[in-house]
Amino acid sequence: MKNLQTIVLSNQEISPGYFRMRILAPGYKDIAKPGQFVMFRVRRSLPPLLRRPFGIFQIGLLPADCEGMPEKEFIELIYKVVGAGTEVMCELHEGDRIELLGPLGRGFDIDDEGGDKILVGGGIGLVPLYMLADSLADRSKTRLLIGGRSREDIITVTEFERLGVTSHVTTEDGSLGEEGLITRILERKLDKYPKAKVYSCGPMPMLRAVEVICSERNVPLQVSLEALMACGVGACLGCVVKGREHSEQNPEYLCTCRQGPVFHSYELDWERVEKNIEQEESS
Amino acid sequence: MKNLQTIVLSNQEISPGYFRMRILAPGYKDIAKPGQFVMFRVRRSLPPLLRRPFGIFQIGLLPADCEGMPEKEFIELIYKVVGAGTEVMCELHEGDRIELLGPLGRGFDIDDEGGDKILVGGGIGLVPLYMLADSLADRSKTRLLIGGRSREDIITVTEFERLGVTSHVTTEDGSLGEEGLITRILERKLDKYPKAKVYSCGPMPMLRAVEVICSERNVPLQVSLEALMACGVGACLGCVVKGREHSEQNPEYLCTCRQGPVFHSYELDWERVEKNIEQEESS
Amino acid sequence: MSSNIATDNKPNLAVEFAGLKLKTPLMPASGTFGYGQEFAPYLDLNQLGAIVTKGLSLNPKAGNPTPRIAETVSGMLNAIGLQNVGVDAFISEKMPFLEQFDSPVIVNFFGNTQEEYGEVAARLNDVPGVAALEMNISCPNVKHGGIVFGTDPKAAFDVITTVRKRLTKPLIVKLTPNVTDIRITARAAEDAGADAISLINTITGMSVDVRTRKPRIANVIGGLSGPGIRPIAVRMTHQVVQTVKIPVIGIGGIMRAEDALEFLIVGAKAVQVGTANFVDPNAMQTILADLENFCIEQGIEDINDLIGSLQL
Amino acid sequence: MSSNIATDNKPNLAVEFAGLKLKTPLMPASGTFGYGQEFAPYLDLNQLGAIVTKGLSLNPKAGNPTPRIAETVSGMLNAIGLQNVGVDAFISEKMPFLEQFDSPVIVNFFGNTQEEYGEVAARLNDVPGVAALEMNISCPNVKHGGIVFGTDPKAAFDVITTVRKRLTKPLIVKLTPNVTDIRITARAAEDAGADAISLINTITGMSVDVRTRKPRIANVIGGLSGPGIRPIAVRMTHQVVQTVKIPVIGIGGIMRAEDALEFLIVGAKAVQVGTANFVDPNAMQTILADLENFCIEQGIEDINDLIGSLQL
Ligand SMILES: Cc1cc2nc3c(=O)[nH]c(=O)nc-3n(C[C@H](O)[C@H](O)[C@H](O)COP(=O)(O)OP(=O)(O)OC[C@H]3O[C@@H](n4cnc5c(N)ncnc54)[C@H](O)[C@@H]3O)c2cc1C
Ligand SMILES: Cc1cc2nc3c(=O)[nH]c(=O)nc-3n(C[C@H](O)[C@H](O)[C@H](O)COP(=O)(O)OP(=O)(O)OC[C@H]3O[C@@H](n4cnc5c(N)ncnc54)[C@H](O)[C@@H]3O)c2cc1C
Ligand SMILES: Cc1cc2nc3c(=O)[nH]c(=O)nc-3n(C[C@H](O)[C@H](O)[C@H](O)COP(=O)(O)O)c2cc1C
Ligand SMILES: Cc1cc2nc3c(=O)[nH]c(=O)nc-3n(C[C@H](O)[C@H](O)[C@H](O)COP(=O)(O)O)c2cc1C
Ligand code: FES
Ligand code: FES
Repeated sequence: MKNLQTIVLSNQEISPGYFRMRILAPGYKDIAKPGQFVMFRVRRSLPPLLRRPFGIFQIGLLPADCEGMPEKEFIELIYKVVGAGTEVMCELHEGDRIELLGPLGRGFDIDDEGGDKILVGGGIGLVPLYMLADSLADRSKTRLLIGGRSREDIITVTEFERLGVTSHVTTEDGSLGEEGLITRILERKLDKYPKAKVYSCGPMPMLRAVEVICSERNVPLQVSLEALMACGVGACLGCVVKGREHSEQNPEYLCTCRQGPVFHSYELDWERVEKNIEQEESS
Repeated sequence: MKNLQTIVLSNQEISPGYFRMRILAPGYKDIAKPGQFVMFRVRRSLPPLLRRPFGIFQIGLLPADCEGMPEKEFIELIYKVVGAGTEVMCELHEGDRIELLGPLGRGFDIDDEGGDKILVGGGIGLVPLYMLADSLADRSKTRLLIGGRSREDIITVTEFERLGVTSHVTTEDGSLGEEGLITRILERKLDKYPKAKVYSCGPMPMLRAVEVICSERNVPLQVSLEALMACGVGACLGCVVKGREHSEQNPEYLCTCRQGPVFHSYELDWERVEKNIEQEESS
Repeated sequence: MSSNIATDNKPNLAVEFAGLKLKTPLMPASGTFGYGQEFAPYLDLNQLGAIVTKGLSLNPKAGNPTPRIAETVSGMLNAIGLQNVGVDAFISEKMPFLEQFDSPVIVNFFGNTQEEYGEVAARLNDVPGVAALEMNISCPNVKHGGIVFGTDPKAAFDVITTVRKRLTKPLIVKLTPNVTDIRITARAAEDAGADAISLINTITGMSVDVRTRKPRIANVIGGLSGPGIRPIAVRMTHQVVQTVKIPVIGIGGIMRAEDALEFLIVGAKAVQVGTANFVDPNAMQTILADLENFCIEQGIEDINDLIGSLQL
Repeated sequence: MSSNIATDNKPNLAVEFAGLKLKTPLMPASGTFGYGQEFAPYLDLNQLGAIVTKGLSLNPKAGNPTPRIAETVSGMLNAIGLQNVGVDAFISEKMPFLEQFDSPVIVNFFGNTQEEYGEVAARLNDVPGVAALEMNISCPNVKHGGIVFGTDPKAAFDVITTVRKRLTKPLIVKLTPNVTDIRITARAAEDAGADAISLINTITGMSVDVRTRKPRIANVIGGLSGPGIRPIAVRMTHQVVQTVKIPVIGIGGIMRAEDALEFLIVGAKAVQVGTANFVDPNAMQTILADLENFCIEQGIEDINDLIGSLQL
């Protein structure tokens, strides 16, 4: 957990509107856990003012520049251009200086058992699932279900497959994989593997549907939430979601940045979470 | 006079802290006059908010990219890095998009007679004098007197000399040319050429000293002033100087951007101009 | 409210209020557009909803010493000191130019006393080309220890009443944001007979050069404008729209079409663009084009459907 | 005032006022630094002039629905709704951590009624590790129709008087900028027995998502902070310094050392850094280092020579 002044190693458009950025990040390899994120800041004095949160897609090592030098640790982000911040990000080039705060937050709780695992991602929500998949004990028993609006929104699936994960794709317009919502596949898979554990990240309506399916079947679920964040360290209280025990008299607000972004489904007050996020989605 | 969306052709440091920027500027060649300026804007959405005024150093033509294409008109600015705006400017590269408003303001009044001319520049104040020198009828009778703090502040003198102009340099620390202030040379030259016309641009204390010397000797003087500018077109009234006839009852405020930046010495209320600018210098 | 089908026809951008018919809801803010002439080389003045002039006083006014302007983070401070040619010179020298255009001319004015306000209004009332007056009440009342008219609801009410009596043309009262509760001055303006309210004027601010330790503006305190103040201006516009029945014109930090839309959505009938004109003399033309595009993209056939459509 | 020769010795940055001894004039602004703990991984808390905590109320407070924050041009809006753990939980759970550091702890607090203000102050008065209290008067007075204490000089005077009676520790009153004349509330605070004044709190603002036409903050209106408001904060600090005799702490949009210097030069004895902590958890350490460099570069041996050195 520190503020790293570092540089961009590469920054490429991998699908229309989706970019993949590799960043020099010494110190991340040993400490970053699947599901953690970074707060990204474009150079000082440039807008936007606040940092932006991004999940860590992958951590890796590049060979040293020459003998006697250390290997170069890097992290990779994958981001979708949606507003002012990501618009500035996508114009960054190799060598540009940036700042990175992280790794932040609580990642996925991973047990070492090699049972069935189902990862459910919606669009860009697939980002934190890659490190998760990579860290699972028996990847042949891991299924990635990934849904999106259209074929452009389905990214990096082959990389998951290279980990030995089986993937299932749906798109709303049917341009890739099955036409429809990913939750249909989830139901099918849970019929087949009723003891599977589910991990999910994506837009709120999808998460809510996943939660309903899992709680009906008593299947353990962890979700990674998004929230508007100013600080990323638990100080501003801008990113809160209501916990299961929340009430006006006895408030239980959880910081997405600190107690999350990954939550066990049972920690959250889903009625209220959904209501909050509905506001966000539409605002 | 229009707002040109254009690109940087080159941008190089020519002396520590001084940059020379070449900008594609179709339409400038036929209309820009010596002493005019542009309002320069770094790409939209980047700070600073307001444009910055810069004199036009030179206008030129580059060969067309290929047969059938038009030649490329360009202008050159020379600027000193002093604050937020110029700091952003000096990081621009070939191909970066910028906006240029201009050419603006009133340039030098030039008669066609080939008499003696003395151009007096202080530091970066030499910028508008180059196009002026280039446009004078008999350059063998033109002397450039250029003063600066140190050798780094004396720029582009050889280019003036290539125009056939004789140059005289002073620096305050004696690191180049004569040690001392340029006004001493001006007095010497005016002793020798008492009928010369004087044109000057530079920091206010220098301009004021030049004015005193010229008015004592009844020598016609034109000066190019600097002022803080928001609009460059005469709308904000931020850049005013007091005219000779100014009084509280009968205000005569001249816009540096519109009635200037070049003024005949007799148009200005020098006592008041100096007082104003003192405030600016020190603020 | 509006169909979601993008239309090939141009959306209607015309708005009407306080007896004014504007081709578009976009006009310059006083003091940032000179007397119109300065921008004619850059902009088709006939495309504007109205032309709003620099503030005029009874006699010509010299304004403040320099430096008068300073850039701040996403804004600028100014203390021009309301320099202007005076109402008579305006009528004889500037109006002939402005009359060439078919956009209505709104003349901004102010006074140092209640009487002066009344007198300037009366003189402008007789000028044929003037469509409406905008009254700047952010000026110190020299007879009452220099307290700004617009910060004292009673003084505001009185001076607006005086002006109202001498004016048959539509009267827009421009409010100062430097108050505890803008709704109170808005109500005072409505009660005194204003036909419309415009807001906000600049917010008082200060900036110091830390090396010379001097204020960056000779007048020490200046008015802050520009995109940084927009959230304050939107909030006040919202509050005033919710409070008065007369139409409201939104002002403050509008740089792009989206910024103008914030004000329209909270209920402003029109907006004024100030500092953006300095940054880009074409600004209003770009904003106008983007407003039109936004309407087409969102399937809005008439901008009036958008005005006041805030979802609470 | 100060010699122009740069010195190799470190300049003195310590300041003293209202019975507080601060190692440096730099401290976090309430609500932007959590309870200190959140920043410990990034910053040496012992380097700060003081540690200022999130605002506390008598009972735990849930705060507002989300979205609670929105970025604006060079600023942010927040409507956290003063979510906090309550004064008792603070004392038992958070103070033990804070007591480890030798920087004085300043506890920010508020109430919904005059009585609540008094009660919170009384409870904190008995806590040994608390060096001073900072009283946030930008809260609605639920007994008087929700009018914000700090916008009504009489209500401000009364509530500060109540707190003063129950408190022996130094009392800092934090003013709201949402007033016509900040000098009036400053004087009321001084008259009611405040030992120091801090200002400014956030400026109320609003922002609209033009596509959904909804306010970008669930609470509709939020508080604007960040670099865009600095000129307003510097102006108010200047006005208050010129008005009261008690020391003043400047707050608002401080991102860099030069920004802090503006407040010190107009006469603030210390400054608080708010939004900048979000942008960069190291912000205060960088500012501190640059303040020191500035003093060395300018030949200032003691920062107290700089405080109030504005050249008018
Ligand atoms: C823990 C975490 C991990 C994330 N990981 C990724 C990732 O790996 N890849 C990726 O592309 N994005 C990720 N995001 C979302 C990303 O932070 C936002 O897309 C980004 O901040 C938008 O910045 P902007 O300036 O481009 O858009 P803005 O101009 O700030 O916003 C554009 C639109 O997006 C909405 N928006 C912005 N931020 C969020 C948010 N956090 N949640 C919901 N809506 C938002 C705004 O309301 C607005 O409508 C993550 C968010 C969180 C909290
Ligand atoms: C008509 C005209 C022509 C000019 N031509 C040139 C030129 O050819 N080359 C060049 O280097 N500069 C020129 N200048 C000055 C140039 O505009 C400023 O140096 C520039 O705006 C500084 O911008 P900044 O953001 O880097 O500095 P800022 O951060 O804005 O200011 C840094 C410091 O410079 C001072 N300053 C800024 N602008 C001015 C100004 N206009 N007059 C006096 N002091 C100022 C400020 O008060 C401050 O102390 C010209 C100015 C004018 C009015
Ligand atoms: C340089 C300048 C001069 C101004 N002069 C006037 C004026 O004469 N009368 C007036 O009512 N408002 C005046 N204003 C205020 C603007 O009309 C407008 O209310 C304010 O700048 C906020 O809008 P903006 O943020 O779009 O600039 C002036 C503003 C600036 C920046
Ligand atoms: C998210 C957030 C929470 C805040 N909470 C409090 C608070 O609890 N009590 C208080 O007095 N001020 C609070 N403030 C106001 C700040 O302390 C400060 O006065 C204001 O943000 C201006 O400073 P800045 O521009 O440096 O942020 C809060 C500000 C922010 C941005
Ligand atoms: S982002 Fe600030 S508390 Fe979570
Ligand atoms: S710069 Fe605006 S009037 Fe000259």
